[in-house]
Amino acid sequence: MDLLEYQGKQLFRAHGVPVPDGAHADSVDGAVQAAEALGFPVVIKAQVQIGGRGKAGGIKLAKDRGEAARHAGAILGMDIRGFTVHELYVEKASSIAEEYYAAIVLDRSAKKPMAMLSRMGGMDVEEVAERDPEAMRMVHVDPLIGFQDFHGRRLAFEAPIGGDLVRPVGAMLAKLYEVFVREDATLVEVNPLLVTEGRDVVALDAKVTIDGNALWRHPDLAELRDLSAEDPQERMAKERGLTYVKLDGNIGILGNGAGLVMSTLDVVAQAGGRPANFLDAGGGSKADAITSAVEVILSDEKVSAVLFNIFGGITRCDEVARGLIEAFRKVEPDVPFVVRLDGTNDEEGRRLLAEAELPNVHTEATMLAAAERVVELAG
Amino acid sequence: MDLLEYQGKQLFRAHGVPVPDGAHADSVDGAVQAAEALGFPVVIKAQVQIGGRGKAGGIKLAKDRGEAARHAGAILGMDIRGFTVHELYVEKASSIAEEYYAAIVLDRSAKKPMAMLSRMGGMDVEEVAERDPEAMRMVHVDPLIGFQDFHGRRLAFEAPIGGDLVRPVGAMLAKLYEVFVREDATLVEVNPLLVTEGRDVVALDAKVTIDGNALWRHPDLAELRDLSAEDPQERMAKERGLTYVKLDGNIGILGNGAGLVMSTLDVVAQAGGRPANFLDAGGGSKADAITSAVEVILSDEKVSAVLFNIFGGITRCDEVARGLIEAFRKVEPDVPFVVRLDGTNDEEGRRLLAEAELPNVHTEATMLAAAERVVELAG
Amino acid sequence: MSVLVDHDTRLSVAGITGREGTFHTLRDRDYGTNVVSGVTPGKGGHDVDGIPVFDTFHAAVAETGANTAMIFVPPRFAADSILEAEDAGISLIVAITEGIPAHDELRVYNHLRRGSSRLIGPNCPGILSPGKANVGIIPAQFFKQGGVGLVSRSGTLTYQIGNELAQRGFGNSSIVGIGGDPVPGSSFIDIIELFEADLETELIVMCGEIGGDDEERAADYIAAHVSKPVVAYIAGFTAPPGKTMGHAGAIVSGSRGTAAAKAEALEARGVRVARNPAQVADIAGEILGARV
Amino acid sequence: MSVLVDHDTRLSVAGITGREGTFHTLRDRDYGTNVVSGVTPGKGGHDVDGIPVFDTFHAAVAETGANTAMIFVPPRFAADSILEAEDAGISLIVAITEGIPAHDELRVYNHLRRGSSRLIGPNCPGILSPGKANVGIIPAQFFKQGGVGLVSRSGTLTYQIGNELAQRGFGNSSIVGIGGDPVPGSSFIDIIELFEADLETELIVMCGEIGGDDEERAADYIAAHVSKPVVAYIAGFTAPPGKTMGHAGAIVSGSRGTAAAKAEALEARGVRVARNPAQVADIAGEILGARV
Repeated sequence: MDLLEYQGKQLFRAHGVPVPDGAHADSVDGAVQAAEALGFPVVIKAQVQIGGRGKAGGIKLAKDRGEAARHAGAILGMDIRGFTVHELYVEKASSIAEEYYAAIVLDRSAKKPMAMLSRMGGMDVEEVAERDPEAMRMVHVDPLIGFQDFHGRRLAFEAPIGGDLVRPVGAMLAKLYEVFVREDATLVEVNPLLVTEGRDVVALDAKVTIDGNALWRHPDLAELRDLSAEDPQERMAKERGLTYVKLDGNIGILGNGAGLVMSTLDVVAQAGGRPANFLDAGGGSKADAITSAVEVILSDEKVSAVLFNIFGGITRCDEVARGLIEAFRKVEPDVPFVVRLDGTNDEEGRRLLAEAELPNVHTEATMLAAAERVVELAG
Repeated sequence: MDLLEYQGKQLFRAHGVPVPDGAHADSVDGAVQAAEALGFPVVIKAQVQIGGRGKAGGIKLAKDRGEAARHAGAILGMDIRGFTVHELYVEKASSIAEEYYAAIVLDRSAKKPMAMLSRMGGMDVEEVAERDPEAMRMVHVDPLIGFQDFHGRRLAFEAPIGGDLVRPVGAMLAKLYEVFVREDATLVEVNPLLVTEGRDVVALDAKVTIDGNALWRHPDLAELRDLSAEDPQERMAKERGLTYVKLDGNIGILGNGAGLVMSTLDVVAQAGGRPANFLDAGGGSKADAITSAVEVILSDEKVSAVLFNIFGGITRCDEVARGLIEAFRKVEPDVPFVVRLDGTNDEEGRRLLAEAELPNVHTEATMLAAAERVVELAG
Repeated sequence: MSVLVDHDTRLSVAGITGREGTFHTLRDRDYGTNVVSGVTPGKGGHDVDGIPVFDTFHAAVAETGANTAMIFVPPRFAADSILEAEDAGISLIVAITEGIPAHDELRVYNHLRRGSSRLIGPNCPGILSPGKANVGIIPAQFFKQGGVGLVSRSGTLTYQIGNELAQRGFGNSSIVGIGGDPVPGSSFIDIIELFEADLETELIVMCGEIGGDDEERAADYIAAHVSKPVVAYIAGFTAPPGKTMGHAGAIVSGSRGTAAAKAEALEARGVRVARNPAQVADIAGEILGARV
Repeated sequence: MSVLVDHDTRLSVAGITGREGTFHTLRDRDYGTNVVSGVTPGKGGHDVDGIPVFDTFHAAVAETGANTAMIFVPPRFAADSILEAEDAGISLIVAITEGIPAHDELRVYNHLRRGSSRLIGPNCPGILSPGKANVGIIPAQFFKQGGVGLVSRSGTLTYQIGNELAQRGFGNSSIVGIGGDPVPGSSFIDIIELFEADLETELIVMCGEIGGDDEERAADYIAAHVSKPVVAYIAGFTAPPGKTMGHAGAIVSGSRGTAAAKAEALEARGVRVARNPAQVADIAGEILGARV
């Protein structure tokens, strides 16, 4: 779950990470009022869950009331890399002496948190890291002992940054690590980490990703879930407990289990098809989950054929067949379905399907044959 | 540093450990006012840094104003095992269904914190533990992973306590562990841990020992240091950075380093002497530390002879000699001194002493000879 | 032979009294697994179809000699249950539970790694040694005893591949689902090491997917330490890249983590990589000789 | 031979630029110890009488090949410095600092125990291998090379005993001060194990004191694993019992921890216990034969 900048900065404040004063707004009037309360100059920032806001024109300096209103009006409703701007953050402008990059991330490879620091902050840090890997300093933290002062000192001395900044930057890294652990984050990123002309160290941006599996520990964060940022079909799937991802093609794909679904996508692509979406009904899918899944898949208008690929382990194929039959009764699809049922109770499932005589449903015995058939039918 | 009950309960409250309502008082009037604010019946409790208050009559139930005044008056000024009562804690009386014992302690042997629980709470828990070791349940906690729910469940099920109490007692143990770690305690003990007739679980007593080496992390606790509870000579020594312990005999002992001082005590005892006190001037003692040490030792009137046993490693014997000479100038002692100087710069030290011709100062070459001599001189 | 679970397995199940826990425990027992006990706090003294239930793993170990734990409790209690099993001295812990917070997994992983207990999962289907023991939720009916050691990050894909192998006549020494979570208790390398040492295993199949670099690391390990033939399958060549907000992920992983990078790393070290599940069985047939 | 420190020692000193740190570092170097670097954050690039100073242990290791660290920083920074040395891959860490909080020591101990670095101290005088290297504050002038391995919880008492031995003509293979803190990094057992394996050591002297049960545990270890003669001395037979407030301490330790209990445990397992420092040398003379 990606937090918006202003939400991340709320967490930062709660854990003592220094951030500039600022206020949230969702209208031009609100933004202007916030700006006047903060005092000019301010920066008006689009709040979207994606990087590259600055380049897209989503961050603007306002020196007075008129500029604030003009920028707020321009940014609200703007489309930034597929995300529509519904919210703004109005922040007191900072004097910029230096821009660093800092992050705490879960390193899956080392299975440890990793703290990162670079003197080369700013928008293109990813390229900097590729061009000059030495400029991005990284240290692993043993999660059982936690972030120690020496981790921060080492990053600071190796970056290297000015001697007067070793302590405050180290202290900020320690607090970012605290945010990372206490808030169950999988990413805490500050870019830029700002050194002001007065040599204060502040977090000018906040990118925080919270582990969705841990939201029960953070009821306050769970409430922040901004459903408006999600695709309506993805939202529909999530509400029904299904994993759904929208793609560009015309073949709807349903399977059980992430691995099998990914494999199905690959096989369809190998057969020359282009998936429109995919939906993982999960292990142990029951009939009503299958019915919901069909509804979600068909709500995408681009779908011209559907591939049902089920290998029943915990999932029972007779349950899947019943769900499919019920879905046809409710939705009455007008596109062809290719169904491959294998595994637990597969004979019973295939028998039920045959007896139901669903219109335009084709069964296949193997995954490869099913993929080829659906590509053919999708046209 | 041992906290008084009411100080420990302040920490308990801060960490969410349930305790009865109560208030601190240091006068009869204060106690009566506190009792009336809390509502009768209340318990008036002597605040001393030693166990066995109940048996000594330092804990009394008061059902009304008159009883509160009478008990407060009786307890204030009472001597409990060598500690004079200067402070009271007035606590709302609790209904008692069961009394358990709970503690978190640093187990030096396992080098881990250990959590303890027994159904057999109350004053004689130590005897219970000796008679029926199975009644005292203990689990070690890996300090890097911390107290887990299973630790509390295991203690509760093994104690065993009622099924309805497994959760609240486990939760209390988890909070006591939090006190232990967050407050740098080396002991957190609750005896009794009370189960009320309403099946609430509360800490009826609080014995908390804070690691003196960690007080810089707890400026609030450092302020609690109750010097009035310390022996005036021990306080004098502490103020001068020396370790001083008062004993029952008549030979004053000064050495450098805890091990050597303990060894000196043993050797004096083997020679038939009885130490009046001992003072560890520490490693690297300088002249002024030695002067202070002599002043502290001689402030004890029972001292009829002094043994100076120095093996100079970091400590330089010439510095020790200078300190002793200066001390004699300032204090003019009227008891004999036996001095054994060995180690770094010992020849120079012995030369300085000889030249100073201090009255009634006897030098010996070995620890054993020095011990025998001082026993002889002390009479 | 086989790895991890067999006739010596003495299984105790945390969450045995839950609906899913009871269902799969009895299913595992029906398969022949020696299920000696279960653990549900507060249900000590009860039984589940004759299987005694204890309040703690410590009691389950003391009373029933359990050496293997299966974790079936809800995600918010799972880390505690795993740590309890480890504290009680259980040497193999199989965590089926899905949805455990990543930070819980980090703590559990780094704690267990420094001790002597092995964790499989979480979020995995468990371990099946056909004909000997089934610890988890793998549908055993598709698999028979044989020489292919199968290790996989995915559940249903494992069944799919096992089934393809079975249809060509290949059985399995053991099937180990290591789970698809960001911080699994055991990696491909851990299991491949066991298969390499297992006398019954003639060929190792590893079934990976996008994300992380476990497959890449396994490729290096195989090149250096594995004498037996290894066939790999990687799912997710056409999976869309995740929408990642920050830069850190990309900086950390670089181009690692894609299916293509994984397949390339494996092939560069001489591991044959199948393009679909059926091809795994084709390649196994080429290596071992057709069995049907 | 000797244990822990010798001609292969490459020492880096945390806190080298402090008054005490500088004094003892130069003293150790004068003795012949190979002091390769020091660490003081913010003083990187400076030197102390020609010894280069770095900002981090990582840099000190990378630039000067340090394999041993001496910790001389104030107590509130000591745990961090020890952990830094360990993280930098230093295999022997000698912590002189006195007054480190017990909870810091607990975390450090339990962390290091599971890795490969060894910690001596804190609150200890260090290690001297006469004629080879001195890492710490032991006054080397009292000791010469020889066959007695000496391990002690106390500083000055060690010098006293070493001096008694020297006066009878006995030298030392190594003198190891393990420190008197509640949670020392290394125990008697750890060091006795080294002396048992050390070819130069003919006899082991252990110097204990009241508190804890390290001596009792050592007694069991010696009986089971040590072939060389061991002489013990325990200080504190007449020390007053500490004023303990709660019951937990007494319940935990029972009658353990007194000097009498320690001496009894050692003698019950065949270890001779001297009653005063001079007797240590007497007994050593009986065992090894008089040297003077």
